[in-house]
Amino acid sequence: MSKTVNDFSITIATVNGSGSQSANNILMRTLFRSGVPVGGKNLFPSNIAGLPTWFTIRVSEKGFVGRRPQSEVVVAMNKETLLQDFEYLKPGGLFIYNSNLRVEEADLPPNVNLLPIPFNDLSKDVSDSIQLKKLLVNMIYVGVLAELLNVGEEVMSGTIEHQFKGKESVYSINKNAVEAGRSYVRQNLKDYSFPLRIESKQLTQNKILIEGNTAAALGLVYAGCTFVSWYPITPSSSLVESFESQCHSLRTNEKGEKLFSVIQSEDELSAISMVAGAGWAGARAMTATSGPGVSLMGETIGLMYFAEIPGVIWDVQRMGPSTGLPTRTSQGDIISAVHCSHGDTKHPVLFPSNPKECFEFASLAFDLAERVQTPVFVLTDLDLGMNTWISDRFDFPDKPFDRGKVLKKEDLEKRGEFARYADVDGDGIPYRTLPGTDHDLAAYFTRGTGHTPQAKYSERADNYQDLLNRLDRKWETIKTLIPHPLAHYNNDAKTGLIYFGSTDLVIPELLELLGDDSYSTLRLKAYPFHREVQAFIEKHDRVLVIEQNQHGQMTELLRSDFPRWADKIFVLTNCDGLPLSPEFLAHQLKNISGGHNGH
Amino acid sequence: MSKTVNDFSITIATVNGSGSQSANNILMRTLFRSGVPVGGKNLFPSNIAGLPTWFTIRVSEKGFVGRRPQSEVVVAMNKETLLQDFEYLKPGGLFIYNSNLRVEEADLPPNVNLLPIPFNDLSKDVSDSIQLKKLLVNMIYVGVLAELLNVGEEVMSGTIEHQFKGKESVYSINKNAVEAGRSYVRQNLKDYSFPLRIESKQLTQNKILIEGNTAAALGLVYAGCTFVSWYPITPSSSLVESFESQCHSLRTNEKGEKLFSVIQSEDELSAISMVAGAGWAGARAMTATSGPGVSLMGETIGLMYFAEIPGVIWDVQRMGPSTGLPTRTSQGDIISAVHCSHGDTKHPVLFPSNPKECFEFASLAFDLAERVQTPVFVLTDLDLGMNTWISDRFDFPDKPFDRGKVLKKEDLEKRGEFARYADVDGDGIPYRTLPGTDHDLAAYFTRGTGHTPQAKYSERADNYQDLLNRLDRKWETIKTLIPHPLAHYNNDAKTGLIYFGSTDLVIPELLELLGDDSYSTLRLKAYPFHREVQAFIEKHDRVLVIEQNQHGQMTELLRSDFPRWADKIFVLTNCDGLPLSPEFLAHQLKNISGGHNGH
Amino acid sequence: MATNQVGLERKDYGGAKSTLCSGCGHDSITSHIISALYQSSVQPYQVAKISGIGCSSKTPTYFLDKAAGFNSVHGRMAPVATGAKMANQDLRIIGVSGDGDSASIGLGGFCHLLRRNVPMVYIVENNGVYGLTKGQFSATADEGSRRKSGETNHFSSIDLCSLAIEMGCGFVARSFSGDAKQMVPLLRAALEFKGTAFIDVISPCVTFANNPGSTKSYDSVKEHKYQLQQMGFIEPKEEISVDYEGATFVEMHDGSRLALSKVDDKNFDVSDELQALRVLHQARKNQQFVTGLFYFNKDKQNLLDEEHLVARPLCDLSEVELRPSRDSLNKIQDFYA
Amino acid sequence: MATNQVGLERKDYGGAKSTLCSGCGHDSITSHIISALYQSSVQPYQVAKISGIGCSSKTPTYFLDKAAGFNSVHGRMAPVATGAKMANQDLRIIGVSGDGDSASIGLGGFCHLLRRNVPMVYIVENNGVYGLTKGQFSATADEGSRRKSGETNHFSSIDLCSLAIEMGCGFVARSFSGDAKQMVPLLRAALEFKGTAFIDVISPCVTFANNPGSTKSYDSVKEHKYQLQQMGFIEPKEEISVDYEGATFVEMHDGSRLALSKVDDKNFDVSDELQALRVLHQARKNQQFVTGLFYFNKDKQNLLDEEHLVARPLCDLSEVELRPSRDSLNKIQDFYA
Ligand SMILES: Cc1ncc(C[n+]2csc(CCOP(=O)(O)OP(=O)(O)O)c2C)c(N)n1
Ligand SMILES: Cc1ncc(C[n+]2csc(CCOP(=O)(O)OP(=O)(O)O)c2C)c(N)n1
Ligand code: SF4
Ligand code: SF4
Ligand SMILES: [Mg+2]
Ligand SMILES: [Mg+2]
Repeated sequence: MSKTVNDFSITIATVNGSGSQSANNILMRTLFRSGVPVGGKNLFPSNIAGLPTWFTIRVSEKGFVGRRPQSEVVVAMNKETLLQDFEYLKPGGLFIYNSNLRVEEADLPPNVNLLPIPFNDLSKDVSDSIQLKKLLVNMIYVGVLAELLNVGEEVMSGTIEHQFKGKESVYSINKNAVEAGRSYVRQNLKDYSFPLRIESKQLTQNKILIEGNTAAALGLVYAGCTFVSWYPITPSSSLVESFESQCHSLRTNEKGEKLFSVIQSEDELSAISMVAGAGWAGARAMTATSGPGVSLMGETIGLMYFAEIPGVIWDVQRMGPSTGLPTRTSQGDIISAVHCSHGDTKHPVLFPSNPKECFEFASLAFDLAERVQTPVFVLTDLDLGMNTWISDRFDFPDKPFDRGKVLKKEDLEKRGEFARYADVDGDGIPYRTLPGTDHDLAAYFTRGTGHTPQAKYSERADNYQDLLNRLDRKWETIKTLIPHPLAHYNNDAKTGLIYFGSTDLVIPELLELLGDDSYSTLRLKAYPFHREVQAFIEKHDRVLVIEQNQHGQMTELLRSDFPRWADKIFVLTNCDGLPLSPEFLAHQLKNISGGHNGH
Repeated sequence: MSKTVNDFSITIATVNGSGSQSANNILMRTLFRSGVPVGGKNLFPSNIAGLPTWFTIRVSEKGFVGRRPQSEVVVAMNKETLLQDFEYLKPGGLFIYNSNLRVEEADLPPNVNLLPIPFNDLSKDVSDSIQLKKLLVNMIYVGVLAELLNVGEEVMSGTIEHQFKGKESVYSINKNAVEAGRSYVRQNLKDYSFPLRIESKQLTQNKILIEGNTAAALGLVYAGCTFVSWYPITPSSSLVESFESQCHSLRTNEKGEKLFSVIQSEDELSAISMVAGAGWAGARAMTATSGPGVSLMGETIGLMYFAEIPGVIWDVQRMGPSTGLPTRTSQGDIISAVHCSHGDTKHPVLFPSNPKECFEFASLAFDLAERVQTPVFVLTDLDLGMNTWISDRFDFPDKPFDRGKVLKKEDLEKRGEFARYADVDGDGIPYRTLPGTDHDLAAYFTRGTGHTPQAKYSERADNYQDLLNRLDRKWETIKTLIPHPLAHYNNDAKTGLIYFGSTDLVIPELLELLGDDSYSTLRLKAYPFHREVQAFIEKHDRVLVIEQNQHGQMTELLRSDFPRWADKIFVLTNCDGLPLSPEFLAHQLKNISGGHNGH
Repeated sequence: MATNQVGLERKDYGGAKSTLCSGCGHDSITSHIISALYQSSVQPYQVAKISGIGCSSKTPTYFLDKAAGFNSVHGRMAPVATGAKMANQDLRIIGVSGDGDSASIGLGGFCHLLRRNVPMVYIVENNGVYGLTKGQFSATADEGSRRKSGETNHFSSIDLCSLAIEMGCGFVARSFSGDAKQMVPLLRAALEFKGTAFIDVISPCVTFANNPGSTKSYDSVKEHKYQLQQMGFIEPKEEISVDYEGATFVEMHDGSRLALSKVDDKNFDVSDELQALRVLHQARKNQQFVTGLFYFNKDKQNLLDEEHLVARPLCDLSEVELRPSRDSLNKIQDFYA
Repeated sequence: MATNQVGLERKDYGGAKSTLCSGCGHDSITSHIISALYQSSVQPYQVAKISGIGCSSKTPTYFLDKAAGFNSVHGRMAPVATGAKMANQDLRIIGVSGDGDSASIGLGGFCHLLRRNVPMVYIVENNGVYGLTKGQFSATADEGSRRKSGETNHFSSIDLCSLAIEMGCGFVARSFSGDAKQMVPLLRAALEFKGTAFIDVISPCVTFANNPGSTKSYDSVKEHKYQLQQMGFIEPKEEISVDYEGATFVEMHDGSRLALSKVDDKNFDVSDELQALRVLHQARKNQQFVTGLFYFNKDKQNLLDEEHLVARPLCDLSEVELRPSRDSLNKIQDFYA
């Protein structure tokens, strides 16, 4: 039987809180360091410990690391789900299980390749502490897999060392556990023909393996974000927590003074209101949250829109409606973000598609927010935010911050006049001063009620209409400041695929699966839509929008913004909380091509 | 100079909190009782006392009582705005002002017909109390106008009596004030040719003069609403306050026990959450609010949607964004209502167009909410809610309440099984039991997280997808339960006008102003859109949607729900906080017909 | 098998299997609730279990699955419970919340529910952290308490009991998840109290707040425990047994009594709110963990008294009672004619 | 024309013309604020005025129009002020709110701001009603107080001062809009306090709550007034004059002092929070209207101490300080390679 080399996936079934997470990461990073592209999908429950978790590592020389519903190899460590775990196994695949879980071969499905391994017994030789043994069992299956896959010793131990930098004892005991697994294989499975093999390559140079939330946190550090107020919520918490820990090393001066402030607020209403206060006072301020938080922030976000206060809201989307599935992914907050708050509000929204863009869009979001003086949303999702993605290395941002139209004392001196809400430049964006500016012209009054260009209270119909019209002009200006979409035209393609966000991960594979050249593609990076989006739609007989939500929210926006072509805009949604599977999409697309129109 | 009879408007400029409000109402109701259709528009500031207020009474035999920007007669009682008040005067109109305000004729614009009247002096003869005189001045101008308009004595005093039922002294002093005004005219303006006259008619039989909020409050009483939780906000407060006072007489038993409960909550988050709790427990529960409140209710409304809990949210819209203009009208909360909350939520929304529908839609909203087990929005606005409208009398609702699919002990007995979220009937609507039901099958667990048809917690992708799909089936059922739109086809019309809500008031006049038959009309009564809406759009070369908001929110919904015809759906918006003016609309429409397409 | 006065066994008061971490204080509280309901022979169908969001708020799934339950949204247990009680005053409401749920996002609703004195049992399972989001400090974390991550809390903590007294609550107690002897009688009394009975239960989070330096760890709680009273519950017609020698008694609205045998503070008087505040403030200063019934006053009007509702639950009324006559509608409209 | 130490006249501290009802207590408070700012020679541009929504929250427009102002949304003054202060610690923040704004919709934010001890002056213009929405009861309406409409409040009222003490606030006072002599020195002291200085000012609503039966009417307030101390403000280097004979003094962080001449309670001690609570609770019971400085403690860490920020305001930092080196980014990425 010939081995599959560098193109397979392995699913490991454990319980959460058992330490398997770090073991899985070590295995994944080891494969990555062998020079082969990898990706990890962690399917975890919405509780803290003791419930089933499935971790899938995908390996692909082509860099196809989207989710695979089924794997060539499954490692079953959780008795509770042992039978369910077979759902994750490809026909003809190999099912490794912990034989110490006291399972009767007889109870397992017939004609499946089984490989029982007594993991608990193996852990005995590594430690006597029950606590430790529980943890080390995980490193033992890592060792077993490494040996079976024929992973090099040194890259493995290199990774372990890197993981436990400075913790010598932890390092060695983990190494021993891995060794125990390896030697078990050497002794007992000498001639065993394991179906998969890793061959080291050079395909991951200049790449990193990172979670979107970590990338976003770094982006915020380098974007000069100084104030964060947040209320914990999965899957956004790790974004703020890693921002804070990065800042402790990168943003603390020699005197130990902080050049940043992170305040855990009492709820999301206060979080966004602190951001409004800080943005008003001139700091680069942001909050991170998920759907339920956005639903609570509406009133203050409307105030920021209307009083023209910059701020960034980073929404790591999870599956709604309501509390929904807090540990599953979705793109379901698009309309809530775009139209957050009552009474004719609209907000720019950015859609990063990978860790590198998470890093870059942090700067982009603040430049945009301060340039146009409005709240800016960044929408990622649990898949991009919390799963581990392979990414190009980030470029150092040497472009200076764009702090927008802020008038300092000297400027006021020169100008001799200042009207907070006057459209001086005709782009709909007014000038502002910051509180504390030492000049008689500087002070103005900010409010969420009707006002004149001089920021005086007014209920006059004409003042109000002028104000709303200026905000519309500002919206047009925003369209010129947002990132261009990424279009790939395929000359004789009649159908265009539009997608955005984490969906990007599966597109190359999808196109290969579709086989023919009958598609052009366009990746949206922002709302409002850039005119290139219109051009793309115009150019094709029909356009399919791939969305990870139930009602095709982006499609709704496209249809209402491009009514002239709405009749050729169709939607293709997947909304079960799992990261997209390229096979599934390909299947759907073929259906649609065969008639069904997705209206 | 010939007099204009029964077709004019009068604007009275005063300061708020000065008692002019009740005086204006007495005058208006007197004209109404003379058998001529009238309408009142009160333009008041967002404060409590001392700021300018303009009240316009429009009289029209044809029943055209939409807002007129300018009036044939202006009565200026507020020195602060005396010059601004001329903006409200038609060219050639008559400007009556209080000559005791010490204004120099010279300061007033030239070639305007002026009629100075010493109102303060006149008040001296009616009372000595300074307090009282301040108030009575208002009744004096009422008397002056009544006499000039030639309004009958008895109908006038009848109205005053009706206003101050049971308060003999108040009645007589007010009557005297009116008389003072009248006699001044008889003595000093004997041969003065006043341009306007009232002739009594029989055109207001079976009509009433009422505010939409009062009508809604009555509707809720007769709809069996038993629980209201609210947080005060203009322009919705008077809705709940009149519900409560109506209930004190209509819903209190002989023992003085209440058959209703109104709780003023600490904020809107609690208001809607109490409604959720009460709806869950089986009461007909509602809250009333305005835009800012809706922005705060999003999270709980999403919970109600997903956990399938009935409730009614009555949003009396005011001008946004943010706090905006709290005392101005708007239709700006459409999208916030339809998509209230994150993660793919959708809610049915009703759009009453007049007081009668405010009354009727209260029952409709509860029947719908309990039938489909979901939160239902009713959207009115400040113009309909707080201004005084002429309306047909309300029919007594003898249809029994539709409490929806509620299983009682006996039902459970019969069925022998119960699964809270199972689609037994194929219409997407499950059955429910109420807490407290004395049967072992009754209890179930309600949550905003993923669940099985048996209401058990589940994170399984297939369970979740099934659940969302059932909610979509339910949405289709909703389309069959909402009220039909009101269509008037005009056979050879190429253009269709679509409108909704308070806009209805001006449509008859608008059509007359447009003069020709080139329009069909369709009045929307609800979202989602009934299939007749599609039929209407299909039938016309183009459709114009009249909206009182900035971005054409209904148009956005129409375009995304009817993509095939989106290219012929155009928007016509008016968004300055003032009730629609038919002239203005007619003007706009002609522009559009002349090319400009409103995209 | 032993059964209670309504013929049910203890297991009839159970619920789904817990998914909390093994050793979580919340699970002990769940079992005390089950004991109290069983011993008090509560009719399951009369109960409504309501919670917010959090590990603590998950627990209503783990007891009394014969009763309706509602796991609402984060911080909204209080208003949801208020609405449910007003819609059906016959429901016996057990509200379960967490310190994050009630002292952070739900603080406003918590305070205002107490002001209104909504008849229900209000339990906060208090561990000083946000368990379900992995252990961030909550507003009840004591000043100086340390997190597993090493971080120290410097903000003054919210003491839900003194706050409850401040808000006019008539039944204010604190207990410990590990103290069945105190909690069960306390819960049984709370179930008979016609007003809001608030119980703040310190409930260690073994995963995120059981570390040395955490003031809400099992060790710290045991070490600094200061107990006002040991308790016993006596049913309406039940004799007072000798073991209550020297105890004082407070009587619930149904005639049942809670026996308070003083322990560490011999002259503590549950009717004196200022003394209660003194004890609580001092305990906070001295980093003592004080348990007991702090304040009791059953004379305060509750929301139902205040509302003067008909005896029948609002949810049971039909158009017969709710829709006024045709005639009434005509009269009203004549006024607007 | 008289000018102060920064060369400004009193009128330089004025603002737009008030649009409140004539006689509204809020307008008097506005003028006391103007006096305090003028007398303390505050630099207008250093001040940030922040409020929520309500008649009271409108008042920042009516004073110091040389300072930045922010009339935010209902109930959010507290978090907005917190954010502004963290962004620019040099701002002297004056927060103005109402009883509805802070005790109802904003209660959570109010309590948590106090816990964090955000350096600012926090003024509640307290009339017991929602003025701007036409006079509904607020949560500070006293039990038994009557509305103009005749309705009586039966819910226990929230006493913002005892609540502030409960939340750990170090400067807690109550005054009356009509008492310039007490309010101006109080405000001047508050302006120098490095932490949250909370002042609850009873401010009659002449239009909706000045009726007989209203406990916050001018008459009722005068009638039931119980004054702890009369006050005087003494600048850092200023001599203590003889009129302060027998007074006690509390010192602010800048060395200025507030002189407290005891009036109705000779042995009241502002450093004893329990005594303060006793006084407040008794006053509430006896329907007395007590004014004065209830609690003072300047040793508590404030949010800025806690945060260990650089001296320069965060809003002034540029990429030079904020963007770590290219090298640092490489190092970090190596870790993820
Ligand atoms: C609106 C909203 N914000 C945030 C969250 C995330 N969240 C879930 S539980 C929780 C805190 C729970 O803490 P606590 O109430 O103390 O319960 P515990 O888990 O400690 O028992 C948070 C912040 C949420 N579910 N909803
Ligand atoms: C979210 C929201 N809900 C309700 C309102 C309506 N509203 C405006 S002011 C106010 C209450 C003001 O009361 P208070 O804070 O005591 O100020 P006062 O007018 O009494 O000085 C309310 C409920 C609003 N503006 N925003
Ligand atoms: S995380 Fe803490 S609170 Fe949550 S279940 Fe585990 S131990 Fe309990
Ligand atoms: S309504 Fe009351 S609070 Fe508002 S301005 Fe008038 S008097 Fe002042
Ligand atoms: Mg907790
Ligand atoms: Mg007030």
